[in-house]
Amino acid sequence: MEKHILRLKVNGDEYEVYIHPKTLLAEVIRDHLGLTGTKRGCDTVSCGACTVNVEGKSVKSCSVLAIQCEGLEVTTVEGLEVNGKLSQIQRAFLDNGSYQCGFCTPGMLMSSTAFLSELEGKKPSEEEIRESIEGNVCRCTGYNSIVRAIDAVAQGKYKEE
Amino acid sequence: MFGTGDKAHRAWIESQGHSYIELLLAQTTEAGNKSYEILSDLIEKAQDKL
Amino acid sequence: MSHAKYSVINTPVHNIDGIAKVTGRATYTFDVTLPGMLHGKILRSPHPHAKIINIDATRAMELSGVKIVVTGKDTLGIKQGIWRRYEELCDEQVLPLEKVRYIGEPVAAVAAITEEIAEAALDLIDVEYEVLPAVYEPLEAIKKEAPTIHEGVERNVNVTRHIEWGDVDEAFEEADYIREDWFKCSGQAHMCMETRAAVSSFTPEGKLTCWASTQSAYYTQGLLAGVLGLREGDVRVLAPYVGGGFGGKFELDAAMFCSAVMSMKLHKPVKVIFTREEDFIASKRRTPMFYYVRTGMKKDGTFCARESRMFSNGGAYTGMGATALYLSGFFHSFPYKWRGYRYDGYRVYTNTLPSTSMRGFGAPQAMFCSEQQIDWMCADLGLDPFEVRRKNGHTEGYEVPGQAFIASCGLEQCINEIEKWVKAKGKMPPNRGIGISSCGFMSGGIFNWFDSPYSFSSAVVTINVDGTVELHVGCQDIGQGSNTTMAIIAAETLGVKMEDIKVHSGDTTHCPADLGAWGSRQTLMAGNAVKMACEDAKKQLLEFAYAEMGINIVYDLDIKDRWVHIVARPERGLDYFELVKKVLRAKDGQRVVGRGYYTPHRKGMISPAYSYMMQAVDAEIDPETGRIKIHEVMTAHDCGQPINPLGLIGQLEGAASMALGYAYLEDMPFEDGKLMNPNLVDYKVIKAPEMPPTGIIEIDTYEPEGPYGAKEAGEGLTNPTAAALGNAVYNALGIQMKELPITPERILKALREKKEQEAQK
Amino acid sequence: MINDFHYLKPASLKEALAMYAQHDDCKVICGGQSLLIVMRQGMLAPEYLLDIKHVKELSYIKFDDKDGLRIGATTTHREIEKSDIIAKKYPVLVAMEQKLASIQTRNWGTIGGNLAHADPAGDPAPVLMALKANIKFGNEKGDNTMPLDEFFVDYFETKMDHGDLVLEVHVPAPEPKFGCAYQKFNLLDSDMGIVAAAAAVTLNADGTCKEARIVLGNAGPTPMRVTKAEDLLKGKKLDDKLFAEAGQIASEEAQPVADIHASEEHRRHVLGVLTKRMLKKAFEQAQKAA
Repeated sequence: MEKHILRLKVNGDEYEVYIHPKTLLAEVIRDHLGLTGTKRGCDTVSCGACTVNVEGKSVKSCSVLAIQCEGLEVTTVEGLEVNGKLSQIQRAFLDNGSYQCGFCTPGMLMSSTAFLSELEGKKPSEEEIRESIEGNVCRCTGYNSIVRAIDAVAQGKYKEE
Repeated sequence: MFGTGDKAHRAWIESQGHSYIELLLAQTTEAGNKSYEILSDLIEKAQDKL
Repeated sequence: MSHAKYSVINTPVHNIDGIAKVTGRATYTFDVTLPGMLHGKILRSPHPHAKIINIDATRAMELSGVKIVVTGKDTLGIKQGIWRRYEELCDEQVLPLEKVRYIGEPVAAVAAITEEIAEAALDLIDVEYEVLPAVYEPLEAIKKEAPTIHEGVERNVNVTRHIEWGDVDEAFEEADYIREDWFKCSGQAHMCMETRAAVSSFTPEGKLTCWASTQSAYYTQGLLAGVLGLREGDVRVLAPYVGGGFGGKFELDAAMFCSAVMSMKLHKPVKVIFTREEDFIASKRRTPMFYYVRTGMKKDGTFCARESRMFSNGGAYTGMGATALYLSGFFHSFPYKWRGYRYDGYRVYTNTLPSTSMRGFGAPQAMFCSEQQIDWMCADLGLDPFEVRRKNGHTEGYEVPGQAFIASCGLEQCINEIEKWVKAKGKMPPNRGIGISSCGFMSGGIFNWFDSPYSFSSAVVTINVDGTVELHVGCQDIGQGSNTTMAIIAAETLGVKMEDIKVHSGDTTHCPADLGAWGSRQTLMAGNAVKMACEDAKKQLLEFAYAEMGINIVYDLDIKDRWVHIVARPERGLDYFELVKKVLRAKDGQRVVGRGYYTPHRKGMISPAYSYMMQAVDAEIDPETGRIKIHEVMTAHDCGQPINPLGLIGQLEGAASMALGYAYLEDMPFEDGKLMNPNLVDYKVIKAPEMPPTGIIEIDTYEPEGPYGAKEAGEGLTNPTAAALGNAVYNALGIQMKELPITPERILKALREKKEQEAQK
Repeated sequence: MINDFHYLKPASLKEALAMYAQHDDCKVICGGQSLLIVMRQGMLAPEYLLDIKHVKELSYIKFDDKDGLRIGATTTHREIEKSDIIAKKYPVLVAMEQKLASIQTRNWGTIGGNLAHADPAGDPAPVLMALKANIKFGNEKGDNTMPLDEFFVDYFETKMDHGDLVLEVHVPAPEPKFGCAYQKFNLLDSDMGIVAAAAAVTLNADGTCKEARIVLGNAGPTPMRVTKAEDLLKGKKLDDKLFAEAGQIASEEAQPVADIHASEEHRRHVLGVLTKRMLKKAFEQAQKAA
């Protein structure tokens, strides 16, 4: 079966990889590009550890064929930090202790980031915040510290002056 | 005391004409503390012999 | 003893590995890639019980890219187990030679140049089995006619444990009311986000390096050395970041063993990662338990006696199950004073996934039975459940006869606080109720079934010329934040700041041996070792400071916030960094090194210290569908002196989510030995929308045995929840839930039975 | 592991239909949120995979007061959920979408893919059927529109033949005095329904029931109407007693299959409860409606 050249932009950088069409986006990110921040925790599109943002929208990269992302812009957890400066949600996770083992954290951060950007300044309800990370399993924290972190950012507590 | 690793006790109880495993299971399948009473009788008898 | 003013302890700090974790830098075994690394896969048994007649790997070896296929015959065939001290409890060959005892048990492993080829090769390994009759339930497995699972083990009884104190029968005679109930507690999957994973690299000089997702690098080192015929010192285990453990990751697993065996044969690195399905069907589980509980009480609510019998489904092998059997029976008496107590626990082999330790270590099951029965008895006698618990609860200075001494205990305050909280909520609307449950837990076990010749915990602290501190600990951070806790204790003890401390852990070559992360032991045991090491180093600094400052020897010196000073005259002193430079010069250039260790002595049979708590669960049930909604969970908690407040809240909330899952969502149903939900679609873990708000009320106590008065926080919090939910359902609908999990269907069934009974009256 | 396949990426609908017709052992992927799981389990291993994710012609949401709502097949769940016009005219669709799996799935998964997959536990079908939706599918020779009621044949099987693509879902303009509600019974908020029920009620000026529609999810091989219960309500003045009766009929008519999550008995029981509740909810909406 023929391989294809895939061009996509990850965290602002242009990449070109040569892949079988069956290759999953998660496999390109982890195995071809070596960006291992993105994790994988299941084979059933259930756990959300592999969540990345495609064109700013969160997707589970284990349920997306990489080749479907031809020419699209992908952001992974490695792309949240800009010149060594952590993003608002990353800092909120630190202050709220929103991680323990840390394995679900990259996916949680990507879901939160997409959700917060879609809010466009609107203040979400707690229920909306909880639903925004519904697709992500965390076995350590019980989610509440993550909800607090998202809320803190949504409330503008991490805005730069 | 019953428990794994008690090979010596096990052998001794068998030598007294009782089934170790039967006593063991009786202790949890029947009410009361029967197996331990049987056991303590055996031990007392043995001590009397000394 | 009074509380000192602390400058670091109990102040909110970022976890020291926080940045690594929120930026994706943290590298887990799952992420490890080595040059020339091969990928391993494991062939697993489709049968619950079968003789292995023959394994033919010819076709698999012919597949291009396949490097090796190994079976039991390629190993030393050593029967291993973590109860190393007891030969008959070492009953598991990770790659069995004669027969398989559960569906999913490894029979062969393959390594290939890609994961895909390795997986394809599995289908090309031909295994000939002779299928044997199988048994799945402990009460079936003890019958005469049941098949023998382990040769020479009569009636499949694996381990038994008898706990008894006082004159039980006499104490029962004093009871005005005796109640008996049977309970059935289900299993539960640890469901760590990082599945079992290992990368092994064996090199011709005879040294093995193994990256492992483990709760104890030292146990993994010892167990691997044992089964591979290597010296412990020739095995290096690395566990920089571990994606969760919860009690399921300190035994030897097939990822570690198979990757190591294949690497030793090939002299190449081999990586084995369990799929989520493998993790479900073949990585052990919380022990399912059948409990018979008989309790005697006086009219006024005074507890007289309890007699309990427990059968646990041990599955195919021992693992940590032997410990869970003991602890379940011990904590089943908690947190109350019994004149007479008798427990007979039986662990029975079956042809199912082995059961083992999981967060709570047998106590959540024990409390589900105990705390519900107590509420029912209170209702039967018209007594106040808070009052009854206060009346019979442990108190400071109490000795559990022949078992344990309680040096610190905040149980009564916990009960009072939760009582206030519940009363403040007032009357509940229909179909909604609040249930309570109290319990206690250990701060590390005084067991050495592993037969370790080392101290239970050790630490080495080294101070560099610039005043920065290298802290080497053997305790394992699996996400619970022990590295941060150790850094806090070190910073507090040395009188420096968090940013001065660098913690090194998860490396058996560079860190001292430590039993690792289980039984809630690290804060107390490793914490004591770290405190001792830092006091040792600090003493060396202060000795020099005395000379340097030329002060009267009656003065006390101390260091706080990098300021070395006279305690009585804080303004008189010198800069910590200056002092360190001078001390190094005085020591002929040697760095200041402090050593610390901890092994409990004269602390009874179980644990050096016990935490206490009471929890209330506010739940609403849809009486037409049986669906449960949890509104709130409130916990009053005595963990001694909190060290890391942010970590403590995280532990509480995490325990609540896991324990609520156990109470009403998570189950592991087997049919003919086959797990029916080995995936995250059918296995239900709580997600954010189901998670209720959780509150915590810290009860201030001081544990003399703990570092700065600290004790367990986190594992014990898993214990009360299932019982509290059961009691909430009882208070809401008047039905008694004797089986876990509390599902909608079981609730509707109980409601129907209740209607029928009322109709008969 | 997913088996290898040839990847077909048409630039237009026309090209897509042509490619599909040319290749026998060919499956269609759009969001692939269901397909890839099945392929990973090895239950499907097509030689060709036709990717219509980026066929823009099929991605649209159009509304007109007379004609009603038209949703293109490759429109994502998230786009439906976020559509203001749908929120205004068919709030039940938005409510349904908000509970469909997770945001990640809704961001990539599409309405056409969901309906073509024909999982009886799928959320959109019961709601759309209650809303009298039609589905348009076609091949290079031409297309075919039918009520969604008739579209599903069996578990994971529809009226579509090889070469057919789902093109559009059409929902008639909302009638006056109309209400529609949907609920699924599950253990976790984001799960598929163990069972589910949608109900729609249209009232006459005199407040009697002009028409009722009851559709059950995961209660048999396909999403199923309960016409017997619908007829019971027609023309009557609705009340709780009737809703309960209708629920009873629904639980009898259903053909649910037991699994580890619920027995057949429990499923029937809950279907009755949901039907009763959704009818009441739809009725109350209809009363309030213009």
